[in-house]
Amino acid sequence: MNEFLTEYAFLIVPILKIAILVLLVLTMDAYLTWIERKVIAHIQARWGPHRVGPHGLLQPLADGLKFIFKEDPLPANVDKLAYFLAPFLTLMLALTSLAVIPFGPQRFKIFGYETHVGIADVNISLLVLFAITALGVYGVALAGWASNSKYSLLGGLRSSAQMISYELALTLSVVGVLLIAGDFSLRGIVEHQSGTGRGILSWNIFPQIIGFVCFFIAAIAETNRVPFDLPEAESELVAGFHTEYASMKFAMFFIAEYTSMITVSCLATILFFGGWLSPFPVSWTFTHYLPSVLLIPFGLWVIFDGMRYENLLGRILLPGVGTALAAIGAALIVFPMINDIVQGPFWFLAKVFTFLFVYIWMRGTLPRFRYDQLMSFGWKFLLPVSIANVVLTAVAILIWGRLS
Amino acid sequence: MPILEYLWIIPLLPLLGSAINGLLGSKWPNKIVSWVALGSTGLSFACALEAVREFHGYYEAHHQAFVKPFFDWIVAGNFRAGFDLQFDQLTAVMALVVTGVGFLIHIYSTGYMAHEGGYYRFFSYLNLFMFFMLILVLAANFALLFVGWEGVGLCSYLLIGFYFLRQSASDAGKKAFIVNRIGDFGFMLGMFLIFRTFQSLDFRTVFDEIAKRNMAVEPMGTLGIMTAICLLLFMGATGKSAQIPLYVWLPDAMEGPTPVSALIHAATMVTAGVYVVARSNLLFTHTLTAMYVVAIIGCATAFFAATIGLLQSDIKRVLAYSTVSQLGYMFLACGVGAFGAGIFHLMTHAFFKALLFLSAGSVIHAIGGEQDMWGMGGLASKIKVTFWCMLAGTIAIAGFIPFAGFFSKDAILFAAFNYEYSGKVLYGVGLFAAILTSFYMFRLIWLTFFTQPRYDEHHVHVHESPKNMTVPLMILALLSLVGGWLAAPALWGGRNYFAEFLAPVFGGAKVEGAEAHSLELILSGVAVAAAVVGLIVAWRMYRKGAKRGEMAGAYKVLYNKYYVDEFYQATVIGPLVWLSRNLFWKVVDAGVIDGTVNGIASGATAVGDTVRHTQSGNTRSYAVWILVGAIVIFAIIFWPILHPVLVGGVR
Amino acid sequence: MTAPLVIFFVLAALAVLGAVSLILQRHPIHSALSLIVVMVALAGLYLLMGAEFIAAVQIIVYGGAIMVLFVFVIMLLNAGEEERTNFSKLATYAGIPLAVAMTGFIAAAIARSSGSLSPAAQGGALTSTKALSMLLFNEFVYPFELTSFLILVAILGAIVLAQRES
Amino acid sequence: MVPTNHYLLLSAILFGLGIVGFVFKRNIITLFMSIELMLNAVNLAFVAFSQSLGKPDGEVFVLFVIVVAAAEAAVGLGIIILTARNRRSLNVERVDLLKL
Repeated sequence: MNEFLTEYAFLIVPILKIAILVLLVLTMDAYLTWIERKVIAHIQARWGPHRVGPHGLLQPLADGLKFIFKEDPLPANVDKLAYFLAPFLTLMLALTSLAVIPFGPQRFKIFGYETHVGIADVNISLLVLFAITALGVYGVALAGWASNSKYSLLGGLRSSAQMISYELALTLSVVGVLLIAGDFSLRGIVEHQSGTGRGILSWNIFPQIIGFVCFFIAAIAETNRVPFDLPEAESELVAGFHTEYASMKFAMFFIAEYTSMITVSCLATILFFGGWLSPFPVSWTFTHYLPSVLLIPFGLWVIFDGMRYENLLGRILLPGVGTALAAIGAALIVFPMINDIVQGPFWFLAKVFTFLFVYIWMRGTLPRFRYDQLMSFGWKFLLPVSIANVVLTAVAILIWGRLS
Repeated sequence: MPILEYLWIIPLLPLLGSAINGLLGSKWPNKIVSWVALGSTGLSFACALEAVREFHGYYEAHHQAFVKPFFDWIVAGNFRAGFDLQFDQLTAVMALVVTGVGFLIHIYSTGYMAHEGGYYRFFSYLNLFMFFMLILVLAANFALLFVGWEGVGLCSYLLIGFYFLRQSASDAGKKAFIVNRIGDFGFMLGMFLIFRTFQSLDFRTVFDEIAKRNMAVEPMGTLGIMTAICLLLFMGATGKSAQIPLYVWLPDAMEGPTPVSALIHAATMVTAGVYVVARSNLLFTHTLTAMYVVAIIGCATAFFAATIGLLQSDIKRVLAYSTVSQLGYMFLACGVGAFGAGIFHLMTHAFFKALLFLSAGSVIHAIGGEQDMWGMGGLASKIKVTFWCMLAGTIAIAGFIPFAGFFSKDAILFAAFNYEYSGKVLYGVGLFAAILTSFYMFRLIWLTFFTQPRYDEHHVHVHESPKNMTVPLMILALLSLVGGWLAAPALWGGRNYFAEFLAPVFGGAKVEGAEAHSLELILSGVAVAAAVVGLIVAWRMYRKGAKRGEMAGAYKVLYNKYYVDEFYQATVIGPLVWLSRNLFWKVVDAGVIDGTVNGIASGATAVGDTVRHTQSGNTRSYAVWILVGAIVIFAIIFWPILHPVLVGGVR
Repeated sequence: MTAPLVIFFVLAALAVLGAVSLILQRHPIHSALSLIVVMVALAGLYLLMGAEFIAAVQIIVYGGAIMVLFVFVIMLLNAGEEERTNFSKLATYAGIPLAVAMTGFIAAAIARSSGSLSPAAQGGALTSTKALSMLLFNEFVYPFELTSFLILVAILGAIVLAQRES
Repeated sequence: MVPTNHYLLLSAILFGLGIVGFVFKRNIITLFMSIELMLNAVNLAFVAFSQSLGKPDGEVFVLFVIVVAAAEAAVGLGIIILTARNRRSLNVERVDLLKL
């Protein structure tokens, strides 16, 4: 048994990792919807979902079930191939793009097969990422065209145009970072940001603030999120390119959208905010206890909160979860070795969730662009600015190299 | 500076004058134009004189002609025709005659042409003619000589047709040109033959070759290579120098302005043929046949033209025929081997014939354009200078002692008398021609200057010509008086300076024996007697200014120039025109050439009509065509690689 | 049968299949999709040869830009199934043989000529992106600038062509 | 290791298929796609050569080819749009007036 594992580790380990990652990401997507609804509800002074389970925590499950059991109507004389291909393509690409993202610094051995936190470690991972995002257009375009409906077609056209336009800005805004790091691999970029151990000061956000702004805006546009969600502008196009899609196919688009949100957040984190690096200087060891310091009180609060519910769920589940969290927090203090392992992913997730929150926040806040505004903004403002950023960075690096 | 080293200046000056006048003259007043023309010609005359002086020293040193190649003109294989200029005694004489007489005639023209249109054009042509004529005489090889040869032909065409608005003038120009072409054809063949024989066209090389191979003199009646060459060259000479049978163009050439007739058709161009014969005397002396032919043709022409000249009524035509006949004398001289005498006569003739023409021009100018002698008469008292000058010329040409004509003509007749092949006959005919010459010349004098006027004196106000016309006349009169004295002493046993001067050039030719003075004195006496006879006959017939005689018999034949033009018209021109129209135009041109062209055109149309279907505009077809092309190119490029593969595939 | 060889054959088969279906498909969209498959397969081959940058550019530019443009235009013009007209007799009859001949020629030339070539490397980034860029910006800088000019002209031309004259 | 000939032959095959497509497709856009296919085949050959020779020049050429292809696509598609607008057809066999 064991030698079998060791022999085929190169095959088994990646599969395992992929499985875990996909599972995690899907759950995250599901609960992201919950978080989104909650946050927006609170922004709009509502309660949001709170019937299904405590705080509506089981709402995502219910939605998932609904998606699965819903009827899947096929519109009249659609182009079947494209119609079916589109959602699969979209989801596939969205998930694939996660494959090249490193979540942590450590390298560790399983079955004698050395690996790291993250699926694949390609030395041109950034290029790969962009390549995949570039292909993402087809999903939308095909979906819009295939479903043989005016709304969908317009939505598809719009979104494909929008994606092409903002892809340029997205790519160019990153070039600055590339110039600084001199490396295509995300891992390399992150490690470059660790710098001289001065923590947050050596992150790319400071030299590349313009680049970051451009990147973030372009990223939002790429993911078709508010305020760039014209492809699915309900008021004009019902639901844009996925008007004609229902049940699981619609769910795929849905999941793909949230997955790409996560991907983009990860990318922003890695490129500009030092990935898994802690914002504090390396010399400060006590900050390592931050995770437990956060977890234990949270767990305790969850236990306490569960008391208020009369039903079984509230009595058993929440306290259980709470104790689990508190236990983990305690364990981290007890076993510093585990604590060290956790550090990277902790900071990474923290930053990612911050970005996701910002996403949702913006959706709750900003109105939608008009199409012409969108285009002129993308071509006449974003693109020139990012190009200027590239030039500036290049010149700065040149001068810096001369000085030192 | 030694002008010999820069010999090209002599011809270049007239060319410059021609270019300046031709390109810019149209805007200039006559004065500037004439100054440019005169300046260039006069300078070139001065240069010629200087060149002669220098050549004298040069000859003392080297005892050979001065030849200097300036640049290559044609070089092909072993053929080289360079822009090489030569200067020797013969050239000296010719150059002086051309530039000197030309200069005088230029001066004259400034007066004569003063009121004509196209003043600048006239002088441009005239200078151009000077240029080509100098090239002709200075050339050191046949090729370059031929350039001058054709050039003077061109200028003569241009100047004959100067009044191109007149049908007859342009016709005469064309006639001159075409007749000359016939001669030039022979001349070119001669050149080719020379090159084929001697692998060169340079005079010196050719003549040295003859000496080196010490070629035998081809006896009478045989047609060897030399004979062929010489006859062909002489054919060209007959064309240019208006000998039988190609003399017909010269009388018509009188359509041109009188100075042109004087310069081109009396003094210089028409003597080019004589010059060529004299220049290639080494060739001629190696073939008795050709010499004999030359002599006979010359003699015949001298007589024939003189007879025609008897009854012409147009003053210029009389002179034209006399020119032809005098040229005949020159050829007679060359034919009998007295090249020196021929050149001598050429020179003297240049003087007095130019004089006669200019005087005639002066007369015409005086009575307002009238050329018919039957419309003149009694002018002697009115235009004295012209009269005396013309009289001098007449006496000279008639051959009275001590005028130039006497000495030269006498030398010629004497040489003819001594010629071994039927020399006496030639002499007799020549002598008779001399009588005729004297006759028609005095007839001209009488009809023009004596007898009662036959023109309307109320309308025509006869007036003497201006100075710039009369002065050249006087100079020429003087020349035609003294011009002959160079050879005078030979008569009483002295030295013939002229012959001795030219001896180096005609070394091959025998210098006419100065032994039998008694005989020569007798002959000259006979010649003078002949002139007197002519004078008396003319005086008897025309002193009362007889009416225009009734046309009958021989008289009529003579008056109509033996109907030679009509004869040519019937035998040559008519058939030629008929052939051209019916065969070359209607069949060859319209049928074959146009047919071919149209056929090609229609063929192209047909092909295009079929091919255009490939231009269907269908992209797929285009794609296939591209593919075909690609395959072809591919196959060509990779043939070495593909060949084994394909063959292997086949095997 | 080493792993790279297997990968090569898989990708090659994919590419050929894509090309064939590009020809056989009647609808432009499907042709476009087939072409995209070809391009992705080629990108995989580039990766196999160790030309990572080219592979990425292949997908980003070809797959992400050019083909999107095609699909976009197809959607814009709402192109339907192509009608199988046969107005060009030439193409109908001579097309296949000629194409086969051409391919055969090229194949033959390769078979004969390229025995000297060493087998292509794979995996280990034989030409790093750095070397590529060095070459591009030193030796080929003028062609590079020319291409930028070409792009500019192309943009202008496209605008001029596509705008409705009003 | 994969022999270079494999790559070259593959590129030859793809090129030939491109030719066939170019000759046999009627839709202008598909024609363009066939051209792109040929270009890709050439690119493949380029990369194969540059790899087997160990020089990056070939890859530079590939970059240029891609740029040219992009420009060509831009202009070509513009023309196609115009043609479709004026001729109401994308069939090259119906667009044969050699003018718009």
